Amino acid sequence: YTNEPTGSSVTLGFNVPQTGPYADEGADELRAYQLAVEHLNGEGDGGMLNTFSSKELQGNGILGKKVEFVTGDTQTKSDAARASAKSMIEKDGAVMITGGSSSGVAIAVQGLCQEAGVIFMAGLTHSNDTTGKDKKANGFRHFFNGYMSAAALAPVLKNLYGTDRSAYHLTADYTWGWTQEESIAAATEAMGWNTVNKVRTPLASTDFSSYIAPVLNSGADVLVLNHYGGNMVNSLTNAVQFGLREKVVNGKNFEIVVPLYSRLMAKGAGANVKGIHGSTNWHWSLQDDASKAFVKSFGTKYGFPPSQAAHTVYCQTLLYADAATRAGTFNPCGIGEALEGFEFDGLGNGKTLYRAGDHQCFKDVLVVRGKENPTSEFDLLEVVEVTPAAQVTYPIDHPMFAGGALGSCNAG
Amino acid sequence: MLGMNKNDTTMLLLVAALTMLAPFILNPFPTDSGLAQFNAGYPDLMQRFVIFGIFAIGFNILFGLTGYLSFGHAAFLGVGSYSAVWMFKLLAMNVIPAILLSVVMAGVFALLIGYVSLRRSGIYFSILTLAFAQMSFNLAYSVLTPITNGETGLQLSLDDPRVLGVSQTADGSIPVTNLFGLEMRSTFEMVVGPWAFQFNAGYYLCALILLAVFYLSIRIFRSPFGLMLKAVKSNQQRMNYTGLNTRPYTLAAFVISGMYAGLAGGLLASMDPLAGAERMQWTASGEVVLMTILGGAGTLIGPVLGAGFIKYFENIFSKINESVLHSWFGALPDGLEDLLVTMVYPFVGKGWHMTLGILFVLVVVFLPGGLVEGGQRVTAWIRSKKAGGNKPTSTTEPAE
Amino acid sequence: MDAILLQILNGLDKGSAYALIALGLTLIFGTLGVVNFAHGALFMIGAFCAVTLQRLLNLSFETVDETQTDFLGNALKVKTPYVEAWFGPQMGGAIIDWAVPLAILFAIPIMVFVGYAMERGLIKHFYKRPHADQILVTFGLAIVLQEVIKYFYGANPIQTPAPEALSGIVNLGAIVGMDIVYPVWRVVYFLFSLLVIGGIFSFLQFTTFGMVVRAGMADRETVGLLGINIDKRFTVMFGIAAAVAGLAGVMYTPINSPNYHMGMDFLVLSFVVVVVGGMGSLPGAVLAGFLLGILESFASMNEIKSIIPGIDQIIIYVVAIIILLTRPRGLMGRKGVMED
Amino acid sequence: MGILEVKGVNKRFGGLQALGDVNLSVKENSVHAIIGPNGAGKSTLLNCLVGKLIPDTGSVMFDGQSVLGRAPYEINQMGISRVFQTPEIFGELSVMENMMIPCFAKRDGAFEMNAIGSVLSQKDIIVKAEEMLKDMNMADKRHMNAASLSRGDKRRLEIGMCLSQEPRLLLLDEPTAGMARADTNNTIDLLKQISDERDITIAIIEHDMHVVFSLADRITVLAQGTPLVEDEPQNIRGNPKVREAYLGESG
Amino acid sequence: MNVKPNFSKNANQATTAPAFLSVWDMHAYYGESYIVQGISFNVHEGEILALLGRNGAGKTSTLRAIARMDDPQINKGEIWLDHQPLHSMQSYQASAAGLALVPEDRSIIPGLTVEENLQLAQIAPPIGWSLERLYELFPRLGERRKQEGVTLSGGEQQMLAIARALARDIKVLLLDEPYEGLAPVIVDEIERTLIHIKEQGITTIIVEQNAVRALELADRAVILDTGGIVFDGVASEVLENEELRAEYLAI
Ligand SMILES: Nc1ncnc2c1ncn2[C@@H]1O[C@H](COP(=O)(O)OP(=O)(O)OP(=O)(O)O)[C@@H](O)[C@H]1O
Ligand SMILES: Nc1ncnc2c1ncn2[C@@H]1O[C@H](COP(=O)(O)OP(=O)(O)OP(=O)(O)O)[C@@H](O)[C@H]1O
Ligand SMILES: [Mg+2]
Ligand SMILES: [Mg+2]
Repeated sequence: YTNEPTGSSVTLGFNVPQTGPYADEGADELRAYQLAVEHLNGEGDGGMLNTFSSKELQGNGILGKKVEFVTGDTQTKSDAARASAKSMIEKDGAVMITGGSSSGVAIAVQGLCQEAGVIFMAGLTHSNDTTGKDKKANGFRHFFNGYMSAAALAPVLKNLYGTDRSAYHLTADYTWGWTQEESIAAATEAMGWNTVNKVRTPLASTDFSSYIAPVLNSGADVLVLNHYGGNMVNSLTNAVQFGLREKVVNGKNFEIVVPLYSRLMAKGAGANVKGIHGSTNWHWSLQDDASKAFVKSFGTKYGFPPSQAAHTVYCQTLLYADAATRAGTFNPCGIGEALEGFEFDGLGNGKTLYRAGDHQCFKDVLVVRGKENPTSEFDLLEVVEVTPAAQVTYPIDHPMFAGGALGSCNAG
Repeated sequence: MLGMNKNDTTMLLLVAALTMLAPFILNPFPTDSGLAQFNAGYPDLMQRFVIFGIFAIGFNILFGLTGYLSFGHAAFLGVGSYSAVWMFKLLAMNVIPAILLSVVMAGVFALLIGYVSLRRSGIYFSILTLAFAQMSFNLAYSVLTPITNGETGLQLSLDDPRVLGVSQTADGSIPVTNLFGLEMRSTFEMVVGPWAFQFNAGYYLCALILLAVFYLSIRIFRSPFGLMLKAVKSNQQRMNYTGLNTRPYTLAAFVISGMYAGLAGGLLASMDPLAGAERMQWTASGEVVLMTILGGAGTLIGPVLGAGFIKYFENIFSKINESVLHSWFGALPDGLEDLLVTMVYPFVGKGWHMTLGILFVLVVVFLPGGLVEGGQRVTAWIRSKKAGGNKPTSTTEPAE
Repeated sequence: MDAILLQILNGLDKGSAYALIALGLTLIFGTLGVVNFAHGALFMIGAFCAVTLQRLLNLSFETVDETQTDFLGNALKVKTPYVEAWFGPQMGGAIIDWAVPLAILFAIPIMVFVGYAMERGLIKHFYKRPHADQILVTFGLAIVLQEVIKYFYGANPIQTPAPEALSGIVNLGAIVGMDIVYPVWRVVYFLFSLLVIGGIFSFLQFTTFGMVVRAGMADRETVGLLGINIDKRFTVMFGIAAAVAGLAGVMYTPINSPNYHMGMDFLVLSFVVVVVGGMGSLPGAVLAGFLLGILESFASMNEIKSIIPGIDQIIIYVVAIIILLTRPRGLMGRKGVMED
Repeated sequence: MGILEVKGVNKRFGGLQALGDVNLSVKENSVHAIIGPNGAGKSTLLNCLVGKLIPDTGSVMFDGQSVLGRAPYEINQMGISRVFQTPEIFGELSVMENMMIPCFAKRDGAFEMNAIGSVLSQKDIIVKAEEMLKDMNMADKRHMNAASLSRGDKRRLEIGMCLSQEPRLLLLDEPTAGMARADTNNTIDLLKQISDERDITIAIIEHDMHVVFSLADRITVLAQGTPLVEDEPQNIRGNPKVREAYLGESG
Repeated sequence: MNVKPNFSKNANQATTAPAFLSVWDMHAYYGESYIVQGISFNVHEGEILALLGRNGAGKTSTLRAIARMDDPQINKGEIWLDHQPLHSMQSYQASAAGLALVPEDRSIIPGLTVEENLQLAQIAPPIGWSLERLYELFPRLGERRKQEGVTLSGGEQQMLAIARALARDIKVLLLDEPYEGLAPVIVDEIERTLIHIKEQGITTIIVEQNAVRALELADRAVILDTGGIVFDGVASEVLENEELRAEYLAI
């Protein structure tokens, strides 16, 4: 199979954005990767290795081989990301590629890994397509997705804002935005909300004022921002500037929802996030043993708490190592088999299942809210609800995930 | 030879030697040494070197000869890539039809855009081409998603309705691009002691095409047509009053260089069947401008050098991370090691842009003619060394 | 009706940002003839002047609060800004709150210096070089500046709010009996840009400075023959342009959180605005800024998007193409400037 | 009926009537000089002939065909070639290349996509260009960049470029201005020779009376945009109106 | 033939007055090409010096070097104007020291009106003739004051270039082919002006192809050939010396 490790070490490829708008998220991912490698090689305090339900990993590398890694820059462009991944495979002999901070890149690299015959452990990717129409046998996603965000958020929104609401969507005009918009609209409509309008905003927008202004007179009383990263920071800031939060429409307080939250971005939006709900994959304030262990080793090493992206990629590295150990090989097909249907706990999200049919993880999803009185610069979000995995699980043939096929594993 | 003068023939032979031996030349360091990081002799990067070389050569035919600075050439690269991928999806995995279609489609686009844009000159022309390319990019990213698959980029899938060939192979994978059965990704690896050299089919296809189009560009530069293009750059007014119609000349140059871009796009997709919208973004157009100027606009070989330079930094420097640095300086005392690492780190890995930016500035300040001038200075210096260095430095011959 | 008025207002406001950014660019690009790809970087540096001032004002000392814990479970270190300690929480808080407007004062000398250093150190060698070389050197410079900012401030956007007093909304329609609410800060931005634009206009209109610089760009040699030290004036012009770019950046921070690549985001757009306005024409650049701003706002209206899907993605470019094809030198361009 | 017939041409620049009802007829194979005070409209008239300017009213016929509304390159292809008042040459190209370009235009027409053949293989063009350079006394400067020629040389080069096209009508705007006396005389000889030997009609604008009176068969005096007189050279010299308005005491 | 005069820094021909403008062993280059090859000459206050020579002899280059233009660069040599070292100045400083050049291509600044072109000359001190006075000398310019300078006719541009030099308070006027393109009446007019200027004590160097005319006006003459001086003496001497005239001036 491709890049079978022959020496005393095994090389993993960490492919994250190091330049461009997501560079900070990428940097945080890299930190987590380094931590994971340390832990796998038996250095440091072991982190979540100690809480992980599978006890195969001994701190002696993977299958006795020392873990080494190479890093690359995706630039958040599918082309550059593929070039970087290819160089890891062709030049450095990486057996696994992982990382990324956007769905477009994840899907592009996943396709590449499928063709090249290595495993892809996706980083931060939230589009339904990654494990929907673009799923691949060699690719695995630990992160949640648009549908799951919607499923987790809907009941909370219902409790908070009632069933008689009119929602206005602003959506980043590319695949991820669309799948999230579709998911949220479907979930909120199912509980009785009415969708007033869905407006697509150009990716390159920096000033959303001309999209926000019409919201004022649209009759909507909830604004859903299907934006991520810099787009989210700006659209939220603009929405607050226009006084949407103080508005009363149809006798109800106007509300804003940001379905996908990230703490790093929440920081960019500053005080504007206060009281605004959204969902997230993981948050450092979780109090289970696994999360605490992870925050401790990360925080001690770097001086600040990890982001959800860091958590995800740390888990992905451990899961890969564990699967290889259980399978007794680095062969992607063996590892794929070991991951498919694998159930585990102790990685910070409660009991989790790597579903065999689409390689999507199913686990608890957090609904969070921007904190009113943060005590520190990291303390921006508070968890309001941990939605159990069962509630966000969908059938494998759900129409939002239709099309495409997993195919069969490729070992190169 | 081949209707070229001696200098041009030497240059072509040099380029031929360099491309054919690239797997050796680009892999000078033993695989397990610390410096292996600087090896660039793996298929993907070698392919990129020659493909972007082709792109830049084509760009130079327009810019270097006529002086028309297009800021939207990436659009043609993108069109080429999309055409090729669609060809793989619908027709066959053979690269020949894909490449042909990409050249033709890029040519058609270039004809349309060029016809309109060439009504203006100077900066107005640049902005027109930029506007067209940005429009293509924005649409490809959003509204045209059914054709372009938006952000993710157009990829092959398991259910492509391929007319000649199968949708998926027996083992359930997507078939790979090939040239009459020769798989583009097939690589022969030669291990010599601590060195490993990779010979990749796709790379050699690209390299041969590069040689062909490089030869073509030499011919164009030396042809009456090329002379007319230089004249356009020098004085359009005189051209017109000499009875020459400048529009067809500039348009022909525009279309030719658009087709070069399309060819590059088609080759990119043939090596790795993905066509991303970012290929059309202004930054991509800007990149080829930078490549050409950096190497030396208007020179034959410059653009290829510029392309190699930028791609090298993008792919090699971005991969140097902190632990690599520690392994390099590991032998030094701890304090010194840390100091060196902290000093170097901002310029590699996530800081590779910084190094590139600094080098841009240095090159244009000290080598006004681009890298080619650097090369000339070095050869001149070597020659003067050889000659004993006792020649007077200033030429004192009168002008007449 | 209200919706249309609101979009016009919005367009004016967007346009004022475009006009202000283009104004600085056209001083260098349209007037000095230097294709300045580092202009976006100057805008970005201006914005980061505001961020820096905010950080400086927020410089804090730490006290340990045993009653609370941080994320690792240790006692929480509470930070108190020095200004609050010195001037009392009331006054100190107010100073911090006014960081962005205060940054204007802070930014002007810095930007003038940056412009000066850039021109003396690098650009002055490039007036006579081909535009292509100018592109390469200024692009390289832009990357370096951007990376330096990234190194110190990271890649994420940084929130820099407007002062409390200026961050609410105001009902502009109240006078005419309509309900048109608009953020106060955006109104401030609009007025500010008018002020700067007016100031630059009158400086160049009512002094010979503008004429000399224009002449110097067309023919440096001859201007030198007439006893004028044109280099000095070019430097001054560069300093002014950098200051204008920087001010545009400072004032923009509350509208959108600054990040290190905001300059690149605006770069293409500002070139389009300047060229559509016409090379060498200040009024042209301003007019084009407002025009594109308003059209962009209209294009983002749902009524229009539903007729032509995706129009808001490309409106700027469509308008640019139409204008450049119907008017050979943009809206008000001068003949012979960068036409070859 | 002359080869060039200008009838009732008017041209205004804003408030200025640069050309007012100009009628002019140039006989085939003659040398026709246009003289007149500065700003009389001589260059403007020439611009109207080659398509650089379009007259407000009036007609310009060359060999029975109207030139109005045609692009400059079309007019040139009809057989009108022009030397400018300030030399227009290809500054970045060598003198030899400068000379070859009009030869190509003559041989191949307005556009020829000859992108593969080498310039050096175009023997006929090279021979022709070289001959012309010799005629112009510039053969030793063939490798120089045209931009670094002295001004007199630039002018000679431009004249050579126009001649190499073998035009039927050659328009010269102060061709000998700034030329050394020796070269002026050479140029006069050359122009005489071609107008005699080949079928070239010449219209010349010149302030150097030596040149005008050595060459011209007929002279038109233009003043304030209108023809003052048109006559044989000897009559012009004696015309008191012309002396006063133009020649001055030294004329 | 090389009639280089025996020349030393302080040696002067016939006249006894100290040199006002003095060029000493000046060598100038355009990049690599060596054009002005070590020339020395003196001009006295209030004198008119004619600088003559064939096309490409280096006349323009000499004037440009004295005016401290960017090209050609002086590698070696000194230039002194009224005890000020011009060789260590930039062109704007030389201009402030009282030097003015009327360039051969006139260098009218595009985009500026006639009046602005003149105003530009009066921004930096020292300021010379007032605009009114200049318009009096060249009424044509007064009529065209709002017109863009470069759209003037060739002769009008020449007037503007001369007027622009006079708009500054000058000690030395360098004229590069000032009569070129001017109607004979205007040439007479300018000649009178030059004499008038001379009466006011202004020193002039004039480069002119119409050698006879220049020599009649000038006190002294310098003849250049391929970048070196071949004659330096009294102007009338040249007119009398058949050999010189034939060899270098072809008259
Ligand atoms: N584009 C223009 N706009 C305004 N006026 C113009 C323009 N072009 C020429 N003129 C004016 O028209 C008149 C005629 O100009 P023209 O160049 O034809 O003169 P000319 O006879 O060639 O003079 P000269 O002998 O000095 O070259 C001049 O007064 C000139 O100022
Ligand atoms: N920019 C330049 N670069 C290189 N060589 C130049 C340049 N300008 C002029 N020369 C050369 O310098 C020499 C002298 O030129 P210059 O213009 O001084 O002559 P001139 O005496 O003024 O001639 P003319 O009477 O034709 O104006 C010529 O051989 C010319 O080719
Ligand atoms: Mg004229
Ligand atoms: Mg000269």
